[in-house]
Amino acid sequence: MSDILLSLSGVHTHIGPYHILQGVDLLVPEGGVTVLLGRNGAGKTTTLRTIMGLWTASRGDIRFEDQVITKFATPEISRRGIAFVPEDMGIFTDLTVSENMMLAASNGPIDEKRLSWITDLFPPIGTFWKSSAGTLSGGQKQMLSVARAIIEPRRLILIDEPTKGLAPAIIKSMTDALKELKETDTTILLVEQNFAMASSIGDTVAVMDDGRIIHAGNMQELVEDTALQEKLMGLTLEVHQ
Amino acid sequence: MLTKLLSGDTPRSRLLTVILLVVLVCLAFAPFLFPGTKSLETAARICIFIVLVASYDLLLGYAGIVSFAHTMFFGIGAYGTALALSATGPSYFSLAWGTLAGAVLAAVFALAIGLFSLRVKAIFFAMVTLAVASAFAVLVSQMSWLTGGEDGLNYKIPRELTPAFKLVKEKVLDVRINGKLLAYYLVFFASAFLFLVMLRIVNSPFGRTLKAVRDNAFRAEAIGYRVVWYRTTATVLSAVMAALAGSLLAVWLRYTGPATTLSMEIMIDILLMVVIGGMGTLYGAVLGATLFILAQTYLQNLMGIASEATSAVPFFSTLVAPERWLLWLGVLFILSVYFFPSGIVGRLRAGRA
Amino acid sequence: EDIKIAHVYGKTGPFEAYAKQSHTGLMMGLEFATDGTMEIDGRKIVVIEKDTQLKPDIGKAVLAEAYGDDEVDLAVGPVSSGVALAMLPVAEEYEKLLIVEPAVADSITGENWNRYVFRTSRNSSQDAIANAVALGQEGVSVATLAQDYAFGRDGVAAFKEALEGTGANLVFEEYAPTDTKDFTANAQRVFDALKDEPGRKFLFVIWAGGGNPISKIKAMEPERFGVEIATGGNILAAMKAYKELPGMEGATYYYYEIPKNPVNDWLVAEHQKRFDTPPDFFTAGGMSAGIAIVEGIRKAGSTDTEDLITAMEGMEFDTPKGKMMFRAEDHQALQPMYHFKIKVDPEVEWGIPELVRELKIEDMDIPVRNQ
Amino acid sequence: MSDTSIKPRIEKVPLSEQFFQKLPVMLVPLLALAGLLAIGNPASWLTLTVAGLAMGMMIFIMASGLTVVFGLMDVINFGHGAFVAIGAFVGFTVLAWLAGWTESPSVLLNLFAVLIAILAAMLVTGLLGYAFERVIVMPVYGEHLKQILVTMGGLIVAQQMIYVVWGPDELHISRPEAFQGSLIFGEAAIEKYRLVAVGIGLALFLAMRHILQNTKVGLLVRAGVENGEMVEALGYRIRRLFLVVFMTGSALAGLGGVMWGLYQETITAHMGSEIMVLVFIVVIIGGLGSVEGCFIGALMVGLLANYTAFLAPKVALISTIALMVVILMWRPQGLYPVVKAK
Amino acid sequence: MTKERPILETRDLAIRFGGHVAVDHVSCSFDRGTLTAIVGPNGAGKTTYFNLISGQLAATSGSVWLNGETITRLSVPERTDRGIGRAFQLTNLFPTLSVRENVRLVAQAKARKGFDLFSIAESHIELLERADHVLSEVRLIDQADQIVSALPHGDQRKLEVALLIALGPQVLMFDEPTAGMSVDEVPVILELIQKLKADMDRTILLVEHKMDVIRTLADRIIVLHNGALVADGEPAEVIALPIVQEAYLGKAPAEPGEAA
Ligand SMILES: Nc1ncnc2c1ncn2[C@@H]1O[C@H](COP(=O)(O)OP(=O)(O)OP(=O)(O)O)[C@@H](O)[C@H]1O
Ligand SMILES: Nc1ncnc2c1ncn2[C@@H]1O[C@H](COP(=O)(O)OP(=O)(O)OP(=O)(O)O)[C@@H](O)[C@H]1O
Ligand SMILES: [Mg+2]
Ligand SMILES: [Mg+2]
Repeated sequence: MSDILLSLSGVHTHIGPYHILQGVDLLVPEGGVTVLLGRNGAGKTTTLRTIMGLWTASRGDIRFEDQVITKFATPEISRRGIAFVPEDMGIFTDLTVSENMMLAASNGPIDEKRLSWITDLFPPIGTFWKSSAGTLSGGQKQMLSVARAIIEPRRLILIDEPTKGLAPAIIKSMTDALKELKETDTTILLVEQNFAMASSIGDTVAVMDDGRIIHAGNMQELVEDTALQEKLMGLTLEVHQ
Repeated sequence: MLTKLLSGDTPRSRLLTVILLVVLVCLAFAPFLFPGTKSLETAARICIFIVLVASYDLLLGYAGIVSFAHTMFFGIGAYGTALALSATGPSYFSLAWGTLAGAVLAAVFALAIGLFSLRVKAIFFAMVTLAVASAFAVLVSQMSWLTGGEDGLNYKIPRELTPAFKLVKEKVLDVRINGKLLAYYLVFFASAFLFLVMLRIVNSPFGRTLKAVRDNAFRAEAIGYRVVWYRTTATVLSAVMAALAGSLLAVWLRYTGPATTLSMEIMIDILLMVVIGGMGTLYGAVLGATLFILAQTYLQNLMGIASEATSAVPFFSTLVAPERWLLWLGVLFILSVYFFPSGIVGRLRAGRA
Repeated sequence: EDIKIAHVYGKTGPFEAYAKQSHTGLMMGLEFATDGTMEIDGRKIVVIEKDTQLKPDIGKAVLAEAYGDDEVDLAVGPVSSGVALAMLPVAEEYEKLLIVEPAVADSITGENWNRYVFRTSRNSSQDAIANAVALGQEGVSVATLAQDYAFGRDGVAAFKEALEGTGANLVFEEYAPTDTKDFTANAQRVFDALKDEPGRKFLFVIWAGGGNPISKIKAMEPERFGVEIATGGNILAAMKAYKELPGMEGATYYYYEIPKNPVNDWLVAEHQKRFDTPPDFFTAGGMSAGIAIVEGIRKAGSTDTEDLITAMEGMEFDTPKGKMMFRAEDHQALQPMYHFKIKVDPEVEWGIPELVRELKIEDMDIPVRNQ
Repeated sequence: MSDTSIKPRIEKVPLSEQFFQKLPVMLVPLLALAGLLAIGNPASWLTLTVAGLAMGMMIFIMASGLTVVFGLMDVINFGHGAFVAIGAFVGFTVLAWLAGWTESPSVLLNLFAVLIAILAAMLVTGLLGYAFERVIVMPVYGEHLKQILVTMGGLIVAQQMIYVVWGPDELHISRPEAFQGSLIFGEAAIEKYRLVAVGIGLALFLAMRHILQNTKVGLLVRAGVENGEMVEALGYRIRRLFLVVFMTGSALAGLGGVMWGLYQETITAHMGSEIMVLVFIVVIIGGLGSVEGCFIGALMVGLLANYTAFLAPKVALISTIALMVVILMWRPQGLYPVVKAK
Repeated sequence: MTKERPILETRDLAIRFGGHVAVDHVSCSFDRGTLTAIVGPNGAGKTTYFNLISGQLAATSGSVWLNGETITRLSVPERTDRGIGRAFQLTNLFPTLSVRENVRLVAQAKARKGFDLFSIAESHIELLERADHVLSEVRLIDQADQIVSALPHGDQRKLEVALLIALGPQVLMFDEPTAGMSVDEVPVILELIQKLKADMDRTILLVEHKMDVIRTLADRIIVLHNGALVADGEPAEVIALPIVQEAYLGKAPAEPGEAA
């Protein structure tokens, strides 16, 4: 098994008076795609936000590349090479598409080659390069949000439901893109409801419920074991959606 | 019965209930509990400002509209009553028609401003009202033949409401039972009534809709609410209430001028009272107005004491000299937003949970 | 029993500087008139201070408090005319004296007057008339610039009326909004009106509060058209701006070097000694009020309001400005004013108003307006 | 992929629509032209126009800080007026020390003195801006109402501190020798000081435009206002950036204060708050966050005020407000909205 | 079945943003009691088409007809009054209010009680009951007292649907109702839509990217591409069209029907 890039051990997160994460233990191996599953309200988004430092863990450790980043400020965490695609896409609607991309390239000007790779994957990024990002369609915003995260090489990308609102063709490009990134040594932690997509690229999987990880293991095992699916998620998942 | 009177909007915190009751009792028996001119003045001011602040909260806390023109409506009410009393003599009839005219004029103005400019974005509306209000203040000072200009208007009110009218010869409980007392109770009961009316409005389906419009006007339209009309109605209602508060002030002070009704300073005071008390709950208006006016009235006295006590410390004593009371008022502005981010009522209610 | 006097004035707010002077003056006046004993006929004088915060409603409330709760014998103040007007009915209601100082609105001793009101400060007509008398000569053309509100318009009206007898000719009245920042347009209009007039040409400016039109108009070089700027006197801080205007003429209410009398000598000397600055406008005013109070109570022999009114109507008293007299009809103190011309001395921070001529009470015909 | 590829159809935009989009740039010249037609006399027109433009520049200098803070950072800073006043007081104090230089007829020495005064004022107001942001503004980002209140509190405190430090009297200083009086062309008079203001205003305008167009600062601030978390997640320290921008805004207010103070010659603790409504109007007319819009708005306000004061003094009172209303009716977001208003 | 007049119709409907034609002269009509799926690539103009029908955007040209009357010039709330309702693609709720209050407000709008100034809102029991009924239908009743902004994303999506169901208009427009919903919740929503469809009075327009959902629910599919209507017909035959296979599903045209 490869090295562990990111690990959470016993992470608790409180939001105001609510105790949301109740001891999350999660290992994300380097260079692979880890999929985080779970029903609505299980705490998936909260987990990603806690890693990113947007919520602060009240207990437990988050370790990234041998460094404990639990108490780091968000920009610090980001600068260690972690990118984030939030659930609500986090588009700057007042800015144009190009400005959104420019800000995402925080280490200098945009790498042209990478950009053309992205515009091939997501043609609207190129088409609407000078338009205000607020006027994009739902799916186009989703593409922009992912595009921002991959405009520069990163160590780890946290992605929260990237396929919602995307047309099947684009889901395909996105899957391809994530696969390509995997090749280039980028680790991905993916939250996804589209099990077909998740199972096609996931290496490992973790299932959450009520703020805890209730299952962790190999993706292939879960795909094959419908009984386990039934147990974890209350119904079997059709692999071909 | 009581909850019905309060429109089902109970204070929802034991401490808050107690505080509100104390305020109520103090205001209801102010002339007897705190004899003296100054305390009666303060109590009347508190009553009037409770109405004024509550009417502003109707707009701000419920409809989410930031307006700087609230003092303009307050002023229209006050000038309406004042002009009627000076033009047609100190009769109840003048009082009535002046008040009515003020309220109607305020409503018309609010309607015009609302229909005209509530379509623009919130912050622009705020600035438009700021500009309109300052233009109105200038207009009032220019039309001195009517309004007395900067100097304002002095007038007489019906004799039964003045100190000259004595109900009982002797003092009762060391208090003169005279027209001034009657005037106070007029102010008190009118304020209480207006407050209850507003409490009903904010707890009505209309009030709930306002909250929805504030939260997400776009969605409110999509489920069938005509947002501009709701906002405009809220503006009109709040303007009318402010105008009525203005009329009460005009009767109580027997003087109306720009500095007592139209100034930007009062506008800011109102804002602060709303925020200290807690936005989006009319009980906040009660607490905000009471506390702020008490502070405004007695801060200087306190500082006088402080500066005597510290007269040995040279720089500090100049800071607490009574002339510097505004400095501390400014500090109070900042601190109150710090310590009561959701207002006192928000604080008290959260403490309960 | 002590004699209680309330000083009700706007201690805080934009007129803080005036307020300080006024209070110092009042205390020095009481001290001077009682020869430092602060007693009249064996009764001690106690002064209570109340802050109106420059707000009419608060002014009313604190005055009522002073009369009603503190039971003062009489009250002095306030700074702002608006506040003063709101306070007048309170005096009537409590049937106690209010000595207005230094508020200037005509209507205080005009239409809004009541018999409990006396005023030691000058009213705005006195200012305007004094200036008219100072500037008005045969063959002179005058234009005015004033704020476009009651104070400005009344001032110009009084000025115009007084100018009528002097042979001078008022050719143009310009009014600008109170918050005007740029006077280019107003100056241009005035120049256009004056430039073809023969003889001496004045632009007379009546401007209260901020804005400072004079230096801005001066920057446009009115000399080009032979136009001279004229305006009334002001407090010392404001007269720093007069340093740019050597030779400017006008009439003033007070300047510490002008009046020659023992009261003023004492005031200037004591003020220099205590505060290291010369006394100013409102110091002199406050002192006049203090002296008036002491003289009035002495003359009446009591602090009973009716006695005081009887005593003070027509009373003459010596002030830093020389003799003043409460006119019986409207209780306005008639007083001399001073026609000045600005001299610049590099050693002095402000433009010095040098006396051209003292305008005696008899020189000015101040109308009675309370009926 | 040929006919199935995703390529939206682009139509030509009608000319009239294009024209209306470009119109704002033309407004100032159009207004000046209208002024000439209405006034008739070219000398009067020249005097008024130059004066109006210079007044516009001074308003722009004061508004520039506000358009950055209010427009980009979405902070309604009523305390801006206090910074203007403090800037003026500091500047005057420095100029009083440098009286030798200001009273000399040398243009260079005069300019130098003014420059030092400006730098001192900007330094002090910038530092005060630091304190203001940390203590007063930081807890209330995103909450307009509270911003209004705390900054109003800050304004009162700052004004009172001016009283404590400089005393209650107004302060007077004469303009440096070389900037007094006017240049005379026939019957037209152009005040020298106004030319200085035009120079400084133009320089500031160009500098700000350059910075906002060629660096990420403007973008980051706007993005940070909309979604601070996301900007941080992209690796930027948004708080620090906000602080720097706020300090810059305050320092610009200080600059505006010196310029305005030297124009007024007499300054009071209230001078800043008196002009705030006007400054807010200019920022609104310009469109939130737009330096160009603010610039055009300020010039229009300056010109229009002078023209109406000359032609119809009664109207001058409401000319600015009327202008704002008309502009907002035409463009509800102001001339050049950079930021969508909340 | 006799051919009724269509309940909703767009004639030559178009909108242009600057030069970009986002909806390109779409003429289409929808019959009572049918469910039409609208598919198309991202940015095809589906949401914009909805916006034009419900009035959030004003058309550059063309017209919208409801029950034989044109509603092109009406405002959003006026169209809502006439029976057009929609849910949004990006969640769009009243974030600081409780879940129940969100639904109650819709019920109140439907009952036209918004301008009732002097009664107590809580005393209108029927509105509260209606709200609770809808909430149990979408399985949100346990969260009824929560503040919406603290709701997990999937539950917000459910609430979005609940609001439209509570409004119960003649024409219902769903914009990707199940996006972001977890797998166990999707069937609940689909069942609800099915139920609405069974009620023969309603007309449903559904934007959805999940082909299996479309296949189970839709009577008809229309395809938008670059703003233009490029296909219209029975689900099976439309899905088989090359343009759909290629541009939308991203498949080589040679493998028809494989998407099962
Ligand atoms: N701001 C908040 N305040 C209070 N509670 C919150 C907040 N945000 C989330 N929660 C609660 O935290 C729990 C987990 O939410 P989270 O958003 O992490 O779920 P999720 O697994 O991402 O769900 P979904 O699949 O619907 O996106 C939920 O019960 C939710 O109500
Ligand atoms: N207000 C607007 N201004 C400019 N362009 C806009 C605006 N709204 C939409 N567009 C453009 O119109 C096109 C259609 O957008 P629309 O939202 O209708 O797409 P959609 O079919 O709903 O896509 P998706 O499946 O991604 O939601 C997009 O290219 C978008 O950029
Ligand atoms: Mg989530
Ligand atoms: Mg869409």
